[in-house]
Amino acid sequence: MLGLPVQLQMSDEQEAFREAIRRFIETEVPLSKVRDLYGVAEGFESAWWQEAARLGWTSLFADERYGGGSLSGGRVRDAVILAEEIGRGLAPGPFLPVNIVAAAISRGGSDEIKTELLPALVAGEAVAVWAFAERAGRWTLNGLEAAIDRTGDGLLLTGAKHYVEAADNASHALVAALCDGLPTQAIVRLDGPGVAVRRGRSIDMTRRFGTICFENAPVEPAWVVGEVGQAAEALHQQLHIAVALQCAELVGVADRTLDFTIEYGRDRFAFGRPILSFQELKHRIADMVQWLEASKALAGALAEAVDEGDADAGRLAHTAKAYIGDKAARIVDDCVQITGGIGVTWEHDIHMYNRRAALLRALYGSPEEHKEELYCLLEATVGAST
Amino acid sequence: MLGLPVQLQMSDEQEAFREAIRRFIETEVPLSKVRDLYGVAEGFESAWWQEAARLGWTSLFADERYGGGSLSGGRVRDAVILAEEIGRGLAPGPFLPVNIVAAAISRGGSDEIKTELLPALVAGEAVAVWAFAERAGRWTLNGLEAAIDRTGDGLLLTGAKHYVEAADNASHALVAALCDGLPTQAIVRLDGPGVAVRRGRSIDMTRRFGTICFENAPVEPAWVVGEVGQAAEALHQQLHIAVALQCAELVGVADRTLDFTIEYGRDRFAFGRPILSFQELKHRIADMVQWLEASKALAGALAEAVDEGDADAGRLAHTAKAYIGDKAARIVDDCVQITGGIGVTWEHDIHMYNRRAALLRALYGSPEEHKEELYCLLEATVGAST
Amino acid sequence: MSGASGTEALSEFRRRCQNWIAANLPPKSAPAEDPVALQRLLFDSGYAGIPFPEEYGGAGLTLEHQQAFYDLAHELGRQVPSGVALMVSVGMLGPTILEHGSHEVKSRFLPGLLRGDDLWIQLLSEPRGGSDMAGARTRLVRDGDSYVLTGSKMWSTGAHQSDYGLCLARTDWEAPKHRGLSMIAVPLAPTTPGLVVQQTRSADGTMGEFCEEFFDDIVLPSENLIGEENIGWAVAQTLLFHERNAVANVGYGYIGWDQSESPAGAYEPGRVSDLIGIARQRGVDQNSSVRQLIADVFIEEAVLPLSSARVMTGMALGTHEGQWGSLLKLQESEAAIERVRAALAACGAEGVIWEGDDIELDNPGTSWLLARGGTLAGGSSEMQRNIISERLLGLPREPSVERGLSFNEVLRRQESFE
Amino acid sequence: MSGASGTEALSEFRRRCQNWIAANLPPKSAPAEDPVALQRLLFDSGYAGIPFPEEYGGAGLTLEHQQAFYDLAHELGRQVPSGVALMVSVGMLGPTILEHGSHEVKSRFLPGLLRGDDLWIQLLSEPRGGSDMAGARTRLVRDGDSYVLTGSKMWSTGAHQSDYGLCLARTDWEAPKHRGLSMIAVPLAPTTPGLVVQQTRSADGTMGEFCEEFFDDIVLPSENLIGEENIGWAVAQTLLFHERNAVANVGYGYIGWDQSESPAGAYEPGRVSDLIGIARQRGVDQNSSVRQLIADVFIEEAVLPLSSARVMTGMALGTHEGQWGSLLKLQESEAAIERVRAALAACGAEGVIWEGDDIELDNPGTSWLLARGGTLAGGSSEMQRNIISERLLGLPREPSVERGLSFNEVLRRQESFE
Repeated sequence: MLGLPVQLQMSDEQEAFREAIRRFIETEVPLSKVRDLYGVAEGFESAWWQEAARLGWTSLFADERYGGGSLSGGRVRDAVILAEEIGRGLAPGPFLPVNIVAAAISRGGSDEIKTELLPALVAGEAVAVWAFAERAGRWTLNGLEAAIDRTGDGLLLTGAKHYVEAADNASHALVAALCDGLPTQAIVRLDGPGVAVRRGRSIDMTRRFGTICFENAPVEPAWVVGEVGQAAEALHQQLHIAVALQCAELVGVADRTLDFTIEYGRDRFAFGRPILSFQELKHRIADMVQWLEASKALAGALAEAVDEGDADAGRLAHTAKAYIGDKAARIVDDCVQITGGIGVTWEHDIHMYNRRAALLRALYGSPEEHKEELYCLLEATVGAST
Repeated sequence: MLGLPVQLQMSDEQEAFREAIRRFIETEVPLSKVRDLYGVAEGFESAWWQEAARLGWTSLFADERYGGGSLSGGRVRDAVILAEEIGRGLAPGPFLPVNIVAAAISRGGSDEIKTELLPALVAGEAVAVWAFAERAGRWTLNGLEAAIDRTGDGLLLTGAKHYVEAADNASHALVAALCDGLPTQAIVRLDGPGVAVRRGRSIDMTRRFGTICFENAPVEPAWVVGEVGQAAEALHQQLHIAVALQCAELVGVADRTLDFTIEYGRDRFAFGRPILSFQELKHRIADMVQWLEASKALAGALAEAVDEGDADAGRLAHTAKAYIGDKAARIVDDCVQITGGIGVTWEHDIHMYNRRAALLRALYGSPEEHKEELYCLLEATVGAST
Repeated sequence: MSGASGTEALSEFRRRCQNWIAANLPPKSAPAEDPVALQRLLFDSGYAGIPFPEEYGGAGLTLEHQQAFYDLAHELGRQVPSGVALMVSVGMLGPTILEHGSHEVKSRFLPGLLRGDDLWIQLLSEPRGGSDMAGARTRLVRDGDSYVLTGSKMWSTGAHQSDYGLCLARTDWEAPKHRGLSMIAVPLAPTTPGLVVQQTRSADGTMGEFCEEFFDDIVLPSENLIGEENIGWAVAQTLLFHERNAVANVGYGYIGWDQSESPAGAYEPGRVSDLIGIARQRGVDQNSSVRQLIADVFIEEAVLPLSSARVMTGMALGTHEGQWGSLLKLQESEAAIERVRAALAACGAEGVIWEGDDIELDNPGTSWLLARGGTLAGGSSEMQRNIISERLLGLPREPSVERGLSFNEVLRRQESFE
Repeated sequence: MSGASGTEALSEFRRRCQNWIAANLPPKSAPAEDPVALQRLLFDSGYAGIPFPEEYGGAGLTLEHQQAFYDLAHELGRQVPSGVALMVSVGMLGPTILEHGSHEVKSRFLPGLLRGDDLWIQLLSEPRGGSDMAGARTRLVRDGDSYVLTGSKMWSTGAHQSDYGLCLARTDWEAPKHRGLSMIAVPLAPTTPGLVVQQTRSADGTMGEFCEEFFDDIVLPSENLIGEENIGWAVAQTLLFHERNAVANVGYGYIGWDQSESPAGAYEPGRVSDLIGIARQRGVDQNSSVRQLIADVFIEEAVLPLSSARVMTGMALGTHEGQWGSLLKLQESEAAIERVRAALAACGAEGVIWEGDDIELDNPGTSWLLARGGTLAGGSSEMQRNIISERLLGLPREPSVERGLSFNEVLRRQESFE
C-alpha cells in the first residue's frame, strides 16, 4: 500500500514516463550522488539537467510551439508524477522554478520572450527562476513591495527578492512587482544593469537559493508577462501550480521515508522481537499510513482542480499545503524516532529526507500560513459580522 | 502514584481536613446520590449543605470575626484541598460561588454587608453567588456591560448576568458592573425590585446555573464592595481564586477517573491478556500520568502564588487553566475510550466525570480563552513592534 | 470488481438510472421520505441491491453500478434510502449472507432483506468481550435438527426494531478460540420464546440505538445457520469487513456523498460556518486556538470524501484490496471527535450551560459525552490501527498468548488471573 | 533521604554555603568558567559530591543539602559547574559506583571522579541493540586475574574526551539474557591497547558528542569489575535510573534551575520572546497556528521546573520513590521537540534558507534534524513510557518472548527469523 502514486489511474504513456523518471533518478542521481552534491555550491550539474530535460522535466508546462507538451493534456497531473518521483529520490535540479516560469510565459508572454527563453529552458540549457517572495518570506500578493516605476527611461525595477530557488544558476528571473500599485510580472535578465544576486544555501542537500536585488533595473516592455498591473490571476495560478507540485513532492518524500523505515523496523530486533511487532509503533504507523493516503487524495484533487481551472483551486491549495505540509513533516520526523539513534547520524539516509521535508514545508507558504489563509477564506464566506 | 494530592506537604490539620471531607463526601453524597440529584431542579439539598458548612466548606475565605478562618494561613492552599476532593467525588453544592463571595466581602465589604451575609453564608444557611460573565460567556473585565447609574434615587443597576452558578439557590449576588465606566462590585438582594432570575441547567449532574436580569435594580451605597470604580484588582483576584480552585477540582476529577479506569483495565481481559498489558494503552496512560503530575505541580504553584499575592499570579492562572483545562478533559475523554462501549452508557460512572470536566473546562474562561490571554501578556512583554 | 462481460455497460446503466431517478425519487428539498419506503421503491424497480444476483432480488450488476446510481441521485439532488438500519441490513448483513449462505439461505432471506421488509442486525459483541469478539461465550448446542442458543449479546444497533440478528455463538469449546464458533440467524420478534431485548441507556440519559439481548434456551432450526458449523469466525470477519466499509461509506454500503460538486466544498456551508458564526458572536473569532480548531475541522471534512473517493477508485482499479475500510473508518471517527472538540472551544460556557429546567441534548457538551461512540462502535480505533498495521501493511503480529489453546483452557487461565 | 541525625542541619549548611558561594563562585555575568575548574574549586572546599561519603571525597551530607547548595548559587546569581560531561560523570556514574562498587573500588575511583580529574562515561548501547541494552553482545572473558574485553559500543557521550567508561559486557552466554552480564571499568586513554574510539558524525554533518568504541581483546584487571560478575544488569539499571534523573535535573545530578524567582517566569525573556519577535518581524504574529505553538512552548517551559520541583519535594518527603525521572525526562525531551516545531513555524522560509555559501548550523532547520536526539538518548520516549506504565504504575508487563531462554538460544531464534 505504500508506494501507491498520487494518481491511481495513469495512461500507458504516463506509466512509462513515471518508470523512466524513476530509473533515471536511481541511475543518475542516487542518494550517494546527492551526498556528493551537498559539497558543491551549485547543487546540481548542468549536463545532468540537460539529460533530465530530454526526459521531460522542463517541457510539461511549455508552449507546444516552443518544444513543450503534456502527456495527457493535464499539465499539472503530468507534472505531479514527476514531482512525486523527485520527492522519492530527493533529486536535485531547478524543477519547480523552471516549470513555473515556463508555465507563466507560455500563458502570458510575448513571442519575443518565448523565443528568447522557452527553447533554452526546455532543452535544459538555460535556467530561469521565479522571484516572488520578499524579506518576510511570505508567498502572498499583499507581501509585494518591489516596484516597477514608469520613468523617462522606461520601466525600472527596484526591490529585493528572497528565497529564490536556483537564483545563482539562472540567466533570467520572472519577477513579481507592483506597477502603479498593481501586481505585474516581467522577465528580467540577471546579468543586466542594476541586478545583483547573492548566493545562499538551504537545509536541503542540493537545493540552493539566493537573494536578487534590483535597483533601477530596466524592464523591457515586451518582457512584461501579461498586461501591466493585471498579473494577480496569473500569480495565483502560479502559486497553485507550485503548491500542487510541492505537495506531490512531499508525498513522495514521506511515502518513501515511511517505506524504508518500515523495511528497517521489520528486520530490527529488540527484546527478542522485530521492533515493528510492538503495538505502539504499529499504531503510529497506522496513523501515518492514513495521513499519507489522505495526502495522496488531496494532492490528486488539487492537481485536477488546477488543471481544470476550478474556482475552488485556491481553497484546495491552502487545504492541501496545510494538511500535507504538516503531515509529511510529522511522518518523516516520527520515522526518525522509529529508526532510533542511527536516524540522527549523517551516515543514515533519513536526514536527507528530513531536510527536503523541512524545506518544502516552509517554501511557498508554510502549513501555518496556508491554514490561516484558508480560515480567512472560510470566514469571508460566512458573511459580515452583525 | 495516582491519588497524590496537589499539595504534597500538608500539616496534620490539613491532612485531617482532607480525610474528613473525603469521608463526608463518600458517606453523604456518594455517586448514587449524585445520580439522584440529576433529577432534582436545585442540584443539592440545603440540609446537606449546612452539614458541609460545618466541616468548613464555606468558611475558608471568610473574615474570622464572622466565623471564618483558614487552617494554615494560606486560604487558597486550604481550599485547594477541598476543591480536589470535590472533584474526586463529584460533590454537589455551591462551593465556588459562596467562597468567592465570602472572599470578596471579607476583603472589601462594609461591616454592614459582612454582618448581613457572612454568618449565614458560613453556616450554610444562605447562598450568595457571583454574577460576573455576560452574554458571550467570557470572564474578562473588558466583557462587562452591566452598568450602575447614579440617579436622583441613588445607584441603579441594569444588565444581564449569565452562567451564574447556583443563581436559583441564592438570596444575594455579588455583581460586577461598570459605574462611571469603571469596574465596580456590589452585593444585590435577589428578591429586590428590578431583579429577575431565570433558572438554567448545565451538562453537569448537579451544578445548576441561571441568568440574572437587573433593570434599574437599586444598589445600596453601603453594599458596594470596595470603592466605586476601584474593583479591577479585586475582580482579578477573585478570578485567580476561581481558576485556582477550579484547576484543583479538575485535577481531582482527572486523577480519580484515571485511577478507576486503570483499575478496570487491569482486570479486563481481551485476547487472553489484561487490556492494560497492551503497549499502546500503556503508553497513553504514561502520557496521562505525566500530564497529571504536571497539572498538580501547576495547580499547587498557582494556589501559592494567589495566596502570596505574587505579581505573576495572573500569568500563572492563565497558564494553569490553559494546561489543566485541556489536559484534564483529554484524560477523561481518553479514559472513556479505554473503558470501551460501557463508557458511553448511563450505567457507568465515567460520564459523570466527563460532565464535570466539560463544565469546568468552559467555566471561568476556557483553556482556549486563557491561552490567548496568556499570549497577549507575553506579547506585551516583548515590547512594541518596530 | 469491474463489470464482467455480459454486464450492462456503465454508461448505458447511467442513462437508464438518470431517467428513473428523475421520475421517481423525491427531491432533497421535499420532506424526508421514510428510508424503508424509499428502499421498497428502489427494490420494486430493480434498483435495490444493485450488486446482488437477480435470483436473490438484486440487480445482478457490480459495485460500480451501485456507485453510479447513488452518485447520480445526489447529483440530481434526490433523496436516497439512508440511515443506520439500512446501512447495517443492506450494507453489512446482506453481503455477508451473500458470501457465506447456502443457496437455500440466500433465497429465503435476501429478497426480504433487500426490499427492507426484514431488517437485519449483527449479534457479535458480548458484555465481557469488548474488542475481542472471538472470545464469545454465548453457547449454541445442536439438538437433533435444531440448535439451542443461550447467552447474551450487547451493542447491537436497533435490535428492538429489527427482524433478524446474525448471532456469533460457540459450538465447540475444546477447539481453539477462533475455530469453535458458528453464526446463526435469530428472529428478534418480541414473541420469540426465551428472548429478551433491552435498550441500553446512553451517557446522555436517553435510550440510544444500542440494545442488549438475553437468550434463554432459544430453539432455532438448523437451516438458520449461515455458513458451516464452526466456521463462524470467518463469517464474522466478513461481516466486520463490510461493517468498516459501510461506516466509511465504501463497498456494498455505499450511498454516495451529500455534497456540492467541488471536493473541498464538502459540508462547507454546514457545521464549519456555524462554528465560525458562533465564535464571531461570542467575540472569540480572533482567538487563535478556536481558529485553529475550526480550520482543522474544515480540513478534515474536505479530506474525508476525497480519501473515500480514492479508495473507491482503487477498489475498482484493483490497487486497493482488503481492509481499506479500516483506514477510512479510523479517519472519519477520529475527525468526528475533533469536530466536537472544536465546537466546545467555539461555544465556551454556552456549549455546556443553558436556560430552563429541561435537559437539553442539542449542545456540544452532550455531543462530547457521546463522541466516543464513533471511535468504539464498529471496532475501536485501536482495532482499526491493528488491522491497518497487521493486515493491510503486514507488520508482525502481536505475540498471542492463546495460540494453540482450546477455548476452555483460555477461560481457565483467565479465571486463574482474575 | 532526609538528613539523618548527626547530619548538619539544612539551615546551618545554607548559611555556611551562602558565605562560601558569595566569596568564591564567579557571577553569571562574568565570562563562563571552565566547568571542570569550577568542579575542582568545589571539591577542594568540600562542596563537590555533597551527598557522597567523606571517605570517598564527598561532603557526607544528603541530596537535600546538594539541592540547597545549587539553589542558593542560582539565587545569588553565581556560576555552577554544568555541562554534559560532569552531568554524566558526577550525576550518573558517581552514584552508580557508590551503590555497587566495593570499598576498594570506591576509594580508588570516586575522589578523582568527584574532583573532575577523571571524567567517566557509560558504555551500554551497542550498534545492533537499540533500546534493548540487556541484549549486549560485547564479550568479557575471565583469564586468571584479568578480564579480556571484545566487542563494540555506541552512543557513548564524549568518549574521546573521557578517562573511564563503565562497560556492560556478557560473561555468561548460557544464562538468561539479564543474568549473564557484568560491568567493568575501561580506561579510555588513546594508549589503551586494543581500543579504538571514533566520533559519530551527526545528521547536521558535524562531529557530535557521540562516539563508537571498538574493543579488540582489551586486557583489564579484575579489580575493575564494578559489582559482582553476572550482576551487571542491576548495575546498569542503577546507572540508567540516575541517567534519567540527571537528564531531568533531579537526584544526584541536580544542578539547580537557572531562572528568575517566579515559577511561571522561567525562561521567560529567552526563547519564547525571540519567537514572538521573529513572528512579529515576519508579519505572522497574528497567525493563529504560530500563536498557538508559541503559547504551548511557553506553557511547557513554565510547567517543567514546577514538575521537577514537585518531584524533588516528593523525593524528600517519600511520596515520590522510584522511576519519577522517567516522567520528567519524557516531559522535557518531548517539549524540546515542540519548541523546534514552533521555531520552524515562526521562522517560515527564514528558518531553512540563509545567505552565503557556508553551511549554517544555528537555525531551526538544523535543530529539527537533531531534535530527536533528545527523545532517543538516555532511553527513548518509548522506553520512558514503558517504565512509567510498568514500573511506576505497575501495569501488566508486555509478554516476554525471551522468558526462560539462555541468551545463546535468544540469538539462535533471532537469527532464524532474520
